[in-house]
Amino acid sequence: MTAPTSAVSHASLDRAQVREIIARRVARELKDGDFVNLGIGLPTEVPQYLPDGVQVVLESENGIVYAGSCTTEHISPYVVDAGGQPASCLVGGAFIDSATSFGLIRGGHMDATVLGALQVDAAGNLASWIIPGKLMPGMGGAMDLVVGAKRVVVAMEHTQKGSPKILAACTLPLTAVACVDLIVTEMAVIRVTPSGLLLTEINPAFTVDEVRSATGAELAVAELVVPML
Amino acid sequence: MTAPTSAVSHASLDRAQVREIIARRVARELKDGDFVNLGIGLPTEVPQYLPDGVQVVLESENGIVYAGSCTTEHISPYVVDAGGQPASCLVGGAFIDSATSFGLIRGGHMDATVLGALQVDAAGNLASWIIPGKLMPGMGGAMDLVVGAKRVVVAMEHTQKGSPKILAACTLPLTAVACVDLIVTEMAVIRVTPSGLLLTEINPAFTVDEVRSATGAELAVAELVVPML
Amino acid sequence: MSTATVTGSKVVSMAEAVSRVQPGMTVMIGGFMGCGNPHGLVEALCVAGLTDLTLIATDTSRAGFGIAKLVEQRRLRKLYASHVGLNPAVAAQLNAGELEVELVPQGTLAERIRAGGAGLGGVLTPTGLGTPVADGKPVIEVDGRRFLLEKPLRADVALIAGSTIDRLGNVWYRGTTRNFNTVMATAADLVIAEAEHLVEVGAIAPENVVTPGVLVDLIVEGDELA
Amino acid sequence: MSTATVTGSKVVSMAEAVSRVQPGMTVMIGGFMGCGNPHGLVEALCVAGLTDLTLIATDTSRAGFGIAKLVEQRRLRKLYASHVGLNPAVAAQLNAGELEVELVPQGTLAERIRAGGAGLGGVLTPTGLGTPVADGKPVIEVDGRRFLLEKPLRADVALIAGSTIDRLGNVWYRGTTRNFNTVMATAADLVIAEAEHLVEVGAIAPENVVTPGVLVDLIVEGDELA
Repeated sequence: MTAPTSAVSHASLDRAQVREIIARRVARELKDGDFVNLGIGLPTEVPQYLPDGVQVVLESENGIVYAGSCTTEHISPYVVDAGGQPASCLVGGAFIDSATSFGLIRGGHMDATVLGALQVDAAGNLASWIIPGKLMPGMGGAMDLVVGAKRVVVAMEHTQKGSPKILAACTLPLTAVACVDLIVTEMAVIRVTPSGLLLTEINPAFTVDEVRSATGAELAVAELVVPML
Repeated sequence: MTAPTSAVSHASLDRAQVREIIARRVARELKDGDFVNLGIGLPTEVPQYLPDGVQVVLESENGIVYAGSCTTEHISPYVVDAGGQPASCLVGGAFIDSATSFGLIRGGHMDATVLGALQVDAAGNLASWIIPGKLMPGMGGAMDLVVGAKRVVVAMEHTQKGSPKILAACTLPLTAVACVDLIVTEMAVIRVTPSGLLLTEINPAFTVDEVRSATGAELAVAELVVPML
Repeated sequence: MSTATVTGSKVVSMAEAVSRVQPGMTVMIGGFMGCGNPHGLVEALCVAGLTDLTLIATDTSRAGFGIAKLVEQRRLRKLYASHVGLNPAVAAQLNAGELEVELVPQGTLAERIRAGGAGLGGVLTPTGLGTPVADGKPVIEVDGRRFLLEKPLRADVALIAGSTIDRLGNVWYRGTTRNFNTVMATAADLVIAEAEHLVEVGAIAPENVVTPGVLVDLIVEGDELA
Repeated sequence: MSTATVTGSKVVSMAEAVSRVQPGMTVMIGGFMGCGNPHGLVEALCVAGLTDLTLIATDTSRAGFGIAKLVEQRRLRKLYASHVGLNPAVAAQLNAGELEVELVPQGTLAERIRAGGAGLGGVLTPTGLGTPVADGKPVIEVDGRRFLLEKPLRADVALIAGSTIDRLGNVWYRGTTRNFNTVMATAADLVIAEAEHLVEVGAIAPENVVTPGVLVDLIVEGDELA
């Protein structure tokens, strides 16, 4: 295992650093040509960290194939992203309707989806859409995305106010069963395997024990744990 | 009942006359604005007999809304009708794909479909696509059309080489169950009612008894039978 | 319930169009977070003061804007939507027992409406299995895989928006405005389309028509967006 | 099985494209009675001499022409189609026990392929109830109405045709050429599109793209039709 390149402690990571660590690592999961849907928030920061020579086709589930960002001077009332924010369609893209869009999503045409989570558990179950009595935004397109995409990557902070979000079993209502392939946090990269969670990469700022104590599920450790940065 | 205007006998009707009688009468079933699919053959002759002020929107199930005919100088390799023959799309029409087309058909958007038949029976069952061991063209779009259209009109010669095509029960494999609303032949107009077949109009060249003897099913006679011509 | 003919005109005033919506009806409204919503028709519906409506829409917009007002003005008895997070009135009325809400995954919502418009008996989807969405719904096994049976959705009236609409009702959509408008145009007894640009017949090439005019019963003229 | 990248090229020779089809594979071919068929790919498939194929196509063309030759040259083990009446070789081989034929209503065929491409578990349709099409298939009751459960169809390879295709695979279809090409482009592991006109990226407005380029893996250049 490579020595830590910087000796940041968890407490010293500010929010922006946490987001960058996660987005930068997720970017390495994507291959040139991948057709990808990125959830609202942190996942939208992934494309800026794509390696040279890697270009992905972004989908916005409300109807853009090859979605792009939007500069102030190009704001149009006709093009929004899945968050309802101004967006664009890159040259070579297409506008599609919602039935067609979710046909692509549900039909296994999406190479990957990256999204946030409230909880993920050892079986790869995902909870991301409701906290009964508190928060009821609705599931939007998330349930279709995690069922349909070939690869589901959860990109989230490892804990929520110190409480583990990775659990032995989700306690919140599920978004889908056994759908998560990979969990990327600011502390570690964890694969969901048939026998449970496997730590394969770690942020050199943390020890395995620190990751374990921030995780609410059994965490097997790969023979070779490499730095995630 | 109005007296016969001409005293033609069945034998004296040539094929063209038979087709014109049927197509002319079917045309009166269509209302201005109706969205209609016409089967191959005789039904395609219906539009030329539409009354003044009545214009219908023709569908061709391979992908034309507001289909038109085709003159020699407009033959294009890009536009065919459901028989694979050169066709056109009128100004104000649209080209659609097969899933969309049959969505319109199955979804009850078609006001009427007019098609030929091998057999129709007293329950409104239709047989039109196969004679086992002899003829296996396939059902094409017929099964969807007769299930989906709001009104199914069978336009056919009353008999096939002297044998009744209107039967107590179809003997050939069905196209659909209880789907036919109206039967128009060169002899008569017959409605399919919950209690069986009802003769409502007659070609003045024939007597009710002649129609009955050319029909292989019980045929009730309306209180007022009017001439179909 | 189509009132249109080939020779007659489908173009009516906003007031006449909205007069076709009655209390207690089920109404679909196209659009996604304000984009592709029939803004003029929604506003006219608010003004009309109808109550007891069932609304089918993918979202309820953001507070104070567009569709959100139908919730805020308590016009709804029941709501089908995939996302209601930006309109706090939904949760408030739900918790107070004043509004029935069925949250539907966005892809399932699109497909249920499409099934309603295409004469299909339902949708067999893996989406929602093992979640609260599956509660009370049949699970059908096909070749060893399990699918939820989701029922078709239809409405009495669909209100859709189009960027360019010709006088026969053919619709072309700019940008992401098509979203749910296309499926909703197939799944209601009466379809009212709001045209940003109303054009003469023939202005849209038949290859580029997205919603065929036969699906549109009435057309109203809306405001230009840009 | 997509081989495409954003930065690489999808355009290949006819021979290279057809070399991706192997004996025993299931192949979908778009088009309707010669219109919108990928004529060059079909011809190349005939020349390649593959056997034991399963073909999914709405018709088998007319004797001696296009797809008909795949039947006449005995390349097929099984055929799914809605209409085979103009190709006598189908009935002959069926009666001789040399070809398995499943006749599928045209609307059901389109919807089964769409389901295969959209991740749906099947199609619930009233079409075919009470006919030989229903033999051996489950009937599902939804709200008191009965529907046939028809299974999704997918293929190893789909051969489609487009009038204008850009180098990313976005397709625009002229006239009635789209027919089954659109659904087939969604329902195969490998999608090969034959372009009548191959154009640069950007030539088709994103609003007028019918088949998005992400669905197309390989592109070949075909002949102009007119």
